Amino acid sequence: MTTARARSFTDVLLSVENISLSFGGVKALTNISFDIRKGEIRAIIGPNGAGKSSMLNCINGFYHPQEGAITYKGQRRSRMRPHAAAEQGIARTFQNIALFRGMSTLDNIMTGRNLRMRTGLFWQALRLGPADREEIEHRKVVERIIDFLEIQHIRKVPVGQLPYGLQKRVELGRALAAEPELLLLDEPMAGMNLEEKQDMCRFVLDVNDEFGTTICLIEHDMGVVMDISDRVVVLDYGKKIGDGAPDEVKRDQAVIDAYLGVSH
Amino acid sequence: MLYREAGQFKASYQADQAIFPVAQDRLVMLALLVIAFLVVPFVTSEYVYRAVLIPTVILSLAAIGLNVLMGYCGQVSLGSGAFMGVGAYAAYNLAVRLPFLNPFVCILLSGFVAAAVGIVFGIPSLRIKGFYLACATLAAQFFGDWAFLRIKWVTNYTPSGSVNAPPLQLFGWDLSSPTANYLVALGITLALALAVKNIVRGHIGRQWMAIRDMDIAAEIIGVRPLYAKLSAFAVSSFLIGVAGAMWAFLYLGSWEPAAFDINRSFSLMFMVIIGGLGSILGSALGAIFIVLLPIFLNQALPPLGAAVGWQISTATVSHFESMIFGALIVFFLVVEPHGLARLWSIGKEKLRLWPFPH
Amino acid sequence: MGIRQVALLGTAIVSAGMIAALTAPSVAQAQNEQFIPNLVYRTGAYAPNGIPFADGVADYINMLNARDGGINGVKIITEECETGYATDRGVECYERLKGKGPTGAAYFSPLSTGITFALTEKAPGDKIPLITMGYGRSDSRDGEIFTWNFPLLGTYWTAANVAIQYIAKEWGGFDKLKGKKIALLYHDSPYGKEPIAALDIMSKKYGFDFLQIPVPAPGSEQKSQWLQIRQQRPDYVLLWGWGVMNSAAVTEAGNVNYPRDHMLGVWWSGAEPDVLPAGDKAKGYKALMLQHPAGKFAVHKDLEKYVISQGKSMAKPEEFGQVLYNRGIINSMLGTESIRTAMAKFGNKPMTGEQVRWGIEHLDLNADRIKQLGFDGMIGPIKVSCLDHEGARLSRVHQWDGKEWKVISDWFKGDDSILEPLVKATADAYGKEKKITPRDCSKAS
Amino acid sequence: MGFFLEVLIGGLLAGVLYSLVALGFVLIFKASGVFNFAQGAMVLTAGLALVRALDVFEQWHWPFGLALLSAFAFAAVIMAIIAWMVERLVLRKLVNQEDIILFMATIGITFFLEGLAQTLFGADVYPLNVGLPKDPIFLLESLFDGGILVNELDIWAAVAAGLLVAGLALFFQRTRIGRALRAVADDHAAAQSVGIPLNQIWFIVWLVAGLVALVAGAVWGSKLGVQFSLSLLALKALPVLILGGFTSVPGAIIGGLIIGAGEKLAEVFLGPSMGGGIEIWFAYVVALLFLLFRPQGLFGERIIERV
Repeated sequence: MTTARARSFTDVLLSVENISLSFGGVKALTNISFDIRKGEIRAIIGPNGAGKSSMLNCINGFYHPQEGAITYKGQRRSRMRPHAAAEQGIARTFQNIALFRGMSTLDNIMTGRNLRMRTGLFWQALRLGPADREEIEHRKVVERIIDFLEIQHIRKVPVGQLPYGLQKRVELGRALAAEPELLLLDEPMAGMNLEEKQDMCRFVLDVNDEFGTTICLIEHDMGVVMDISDRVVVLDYGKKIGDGAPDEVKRDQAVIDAYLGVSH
Repeated sequence: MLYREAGQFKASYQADQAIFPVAQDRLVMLALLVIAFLVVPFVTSEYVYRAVLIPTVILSLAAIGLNVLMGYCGQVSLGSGAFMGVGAYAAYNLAVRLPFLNPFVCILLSGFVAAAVGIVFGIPSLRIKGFYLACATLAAQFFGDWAFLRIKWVTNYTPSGSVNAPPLQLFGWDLSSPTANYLVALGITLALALAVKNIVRGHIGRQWMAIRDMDIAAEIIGVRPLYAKLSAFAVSSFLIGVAGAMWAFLYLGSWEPAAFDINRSFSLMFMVIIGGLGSILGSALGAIFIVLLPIFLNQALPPLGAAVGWQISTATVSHFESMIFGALIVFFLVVEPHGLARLWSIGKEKLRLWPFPH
Repeated sequence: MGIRQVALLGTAIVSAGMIAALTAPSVAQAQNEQFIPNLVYRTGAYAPNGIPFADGVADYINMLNARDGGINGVKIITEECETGYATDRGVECYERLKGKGPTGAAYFSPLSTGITFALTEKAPGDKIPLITMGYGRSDSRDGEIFTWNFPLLGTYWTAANVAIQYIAKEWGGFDKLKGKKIALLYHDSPYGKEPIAALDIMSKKYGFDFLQIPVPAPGSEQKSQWLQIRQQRPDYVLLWGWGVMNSAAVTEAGNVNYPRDHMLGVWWSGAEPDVLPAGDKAKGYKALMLQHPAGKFAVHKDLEKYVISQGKSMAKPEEFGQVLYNRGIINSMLGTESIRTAMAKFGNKPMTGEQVRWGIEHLDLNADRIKQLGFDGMIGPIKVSCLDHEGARLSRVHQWDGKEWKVISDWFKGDDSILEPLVKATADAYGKEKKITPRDCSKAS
Repeated sequence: MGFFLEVLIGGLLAGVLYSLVALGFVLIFKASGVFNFAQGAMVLTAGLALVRALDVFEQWHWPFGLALLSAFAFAAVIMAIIAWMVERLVLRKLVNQEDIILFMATIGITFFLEGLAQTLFGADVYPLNVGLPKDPIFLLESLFDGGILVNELDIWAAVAAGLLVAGLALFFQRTRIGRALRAVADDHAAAQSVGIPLNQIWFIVWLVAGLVALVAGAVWGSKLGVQFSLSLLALKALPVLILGGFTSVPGAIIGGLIIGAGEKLAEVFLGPSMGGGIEIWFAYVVALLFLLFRPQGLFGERIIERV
């Protein structure tokens, strides 16, 4: 195993300060703070039920923490709807694939361009002039993403009919189509075989390299996490138990305990 | 052998995104258009116009409207009858209160009124989902029934509450003949159907489908549920409203609120489901089916009964009609829940392979 | 073959069948036949009232064919079409049947005010008269504007007027109406709303309070309406219902102990299906008559002989001679006599709609003729003219004694000092809206 | 005040009658997730079967008690046949289809039953007398002028509804089948894995709903006579369902009370100033307003959204 790539980042893109979230008395997250820096690949790890997905849900506005604050691009956010987060440049994929099953691969990814498409109903109805031009222009971008993810052959296939691994890839495509500044990936490699995992790793790294997209990912596979991420946050039972470069985290006793199931 | 798309390559995205990418489909469509506009007017009897063609064409538009909401945006509505009513009464009021407006202008404008009302009744959809929403849309239906009856302004204070369409003219031509009614209805329906097709294959349509397939994910990737749902309600109500206005002006001529009651809502819903959710063509097929079935049963059952020596009374025909109608709906749902549109494409698929079985 | 293929094939076959059924040339018809369509509703919430009427209409025509071989040797053919009391179905029936027979439909009787409204728009273009006996548009008695409508024997405005006359008589004069409260419990449809205009005028003229209480269709649930009546305590309740609404109203009246003999139904609320389901509660309930009572008259002997005993009738034994059955045969009688009248002018052959219209407009049944037809005791004389498409404005009142309807009043005649100006005003307004140039009846032949 | 009480009581009793129809919906939705629009048509069918059989038995001069029992038995058998056919010909073929498809199928069943019932039993109004008293009684006449009018039949209907709910509760809590039904309601897969045949469950639940429809048909039929418009009762029961939640038996009862009282009060006190006839949509609007604050209905289970 190689060690993590030695890169350093300074600009904070998003910072989480003292966040607590609970559902009807059950604490999902307790007093969590960390930051994500521009350009890095940040991983959130932890055992099942550690609150990782809840953390992502807070970041993109789907859950609203009762305490604490999230600052994004220097702006403290108040209560916001998920689409507002999307408008500010946060895109994500989901642990259980959340594609639009009735639509084709192409349409799914085109939906990712949605925020950038502006022509109104009237032109859409006529599909002349601006609407047509806009559609073609965005189609070109999407075709580049399709090429990038090597899914040309399934362009017109309804995603409901695709195998799991490809669906994950389409979902990544949909997130990329929004050209996000911050990309949240919720277990992008869960349930994949080795080959698919390697492909996915490559895509994640390429996205980070080529587009400079900041990535925050949740992953179970420690090997993958250690390979591709710049810094790692470790959660357990809704609390932060570690934060730092992969190598440091790997040696942290609390983290090792959590993963080996030492009783608290 | 006739239906082959091999060898037809697309050189541009425009061509790839065309409505009928296959040449044969374009030909068939063209032929249908020629028949509908140029042949039908010369061979059709008045009865076929009044009982079959005009209702089918108008209800197709209404079904397309409902399909936008149900099939594309995934919001079940049982209030579409009321929205047809809104269109009809809006057109009537425009015609009565602004007598300088041509009736056909009134028909189109009524769509906007219906769209506005649709937006208002669409607001609950932001909080309510599924069957709860379906039941909630019944509120629109019953409120509509009541408003058309009881708010006297709506019917221009006519004592009986029954109102009439204005004489249909355009540039001095009398357009009240069945042929003219049919051509006008067909023209409007086709134009709007094309517009809807354009919308649903553009970004607004993709927003609707995203909401339909997975509303939470849609919102997270930046679709505003407010805008997507309400725009679907608006477009849907616009189409249904225009259809309602045509139903009143071109088909009924004189009507009362009962013409837009809950049975209308149900029959539109049948058209959409039997035709196929999320299919423009399916909406039309569904409309054809639902309009023709009772007429067909009505005419076919008594001779069939007579053939086996059984005198079937009108009541029995009607009860049988209800039974067969119900049974057919169940049968269709069992055989092909995706509707006639899917059967159609399966048929096309077969044709593509024909005469080779595999 | 999978089930899908079966469905595919089935759909294809059925569609082909449908197209064939629609485009197939109509079977060659005998030339000496008069076609009379029969719009009925034998199903749905209004079926209990629709069935006996439809049976009466059909039986009288069958009787004429069996007894006389039709009208002056012209056989009558007829076909029923189920409307379910729904306007759009009615329009479809009209379109389907208007062209049948060698001369097309002789006339239509829609038996629904809603369908009448819709057909009023279409009839002039097709030149087919509408006989709306005791229903339809009240202003359509004005033959100058409504050339093709014939609300024979009485309109709802006539009914409203007669109802008030009857109440006044019961109380001992029109001056007794002052300060009293009369409620109208009505079917919330054009039918139920028709009398409001006339009652409004009379309430101003005679000084009674007029309370309007609508019942949403179909009217099976009237609890809140009757609670209102219990609270408001009107001195009289006029019932303008149809189908299940009537029996529900009578039942609810019993439930709130409203005196049944202070209820007066219109002639569509005064038949056996309206009171029988209410059982004892209906006792004492009164209703207007469209002239005729229940019971068996001379004509019923012929019906019995030529139709019923031959097993050609769909009517159940108890239906024979009921109010609505009798009304059905009167409807057919007026229609066929109009055709006979037309034949006297145009010759003994099938009449066109236009000729039938002339026949209705010149229908003149005096007492002798009515006796001859076997309707003595059922209806009074009727004389239709270009100016007056109603022909007669007479009514009586009958009361349900728990077993049968008993006639309890003399004849009342609609008061034209009230009715005529109202008819004129609304008919003129309609003519203006529709840009109809009124006929000049002094010149009509 | 007396009049207000009278309307309120009348409304509450009417509400109980709506609950009777709503109960059938709830049972089926709870156990199979099917939104059964045909409940109204089932009420009609059951009512017609009951009244026609009763007529025939009385013509045969059977003693009233025996005739009545036999008529109920006959109607119950009809409902069982319907339940069996629905399970065999519809539900079994539509397993795993989307909810909306199943919903449409029940509308198809509605049309079928309406036609079938009227073909078999006729389309007239049939007065039904199951021995329930139908006279009005006046309460507290000393307190209010004219007293408070209460319909005895309505009270018996309320008693019937109460017994029915109690019976259903016992059935669900105490019997093996009842527990199985609850298991299915909670989780189809789990229920199947403990070896309960789903098809049998569906048959039973439709049968129970059919019997509830029979009670509703008997009560409504005694009130109004058995006729086609009984089928339209389904539309009166829907606001009750929205309000009470699709899965809650007590919700159906309490929802019925609220809707019944609300719509009658509105019709009587607001109606006249608005032209009357408002109760139908008023019921829906009341339900809708509740929904806006509690999207899952009064007693429905709370939905936590996840991704």
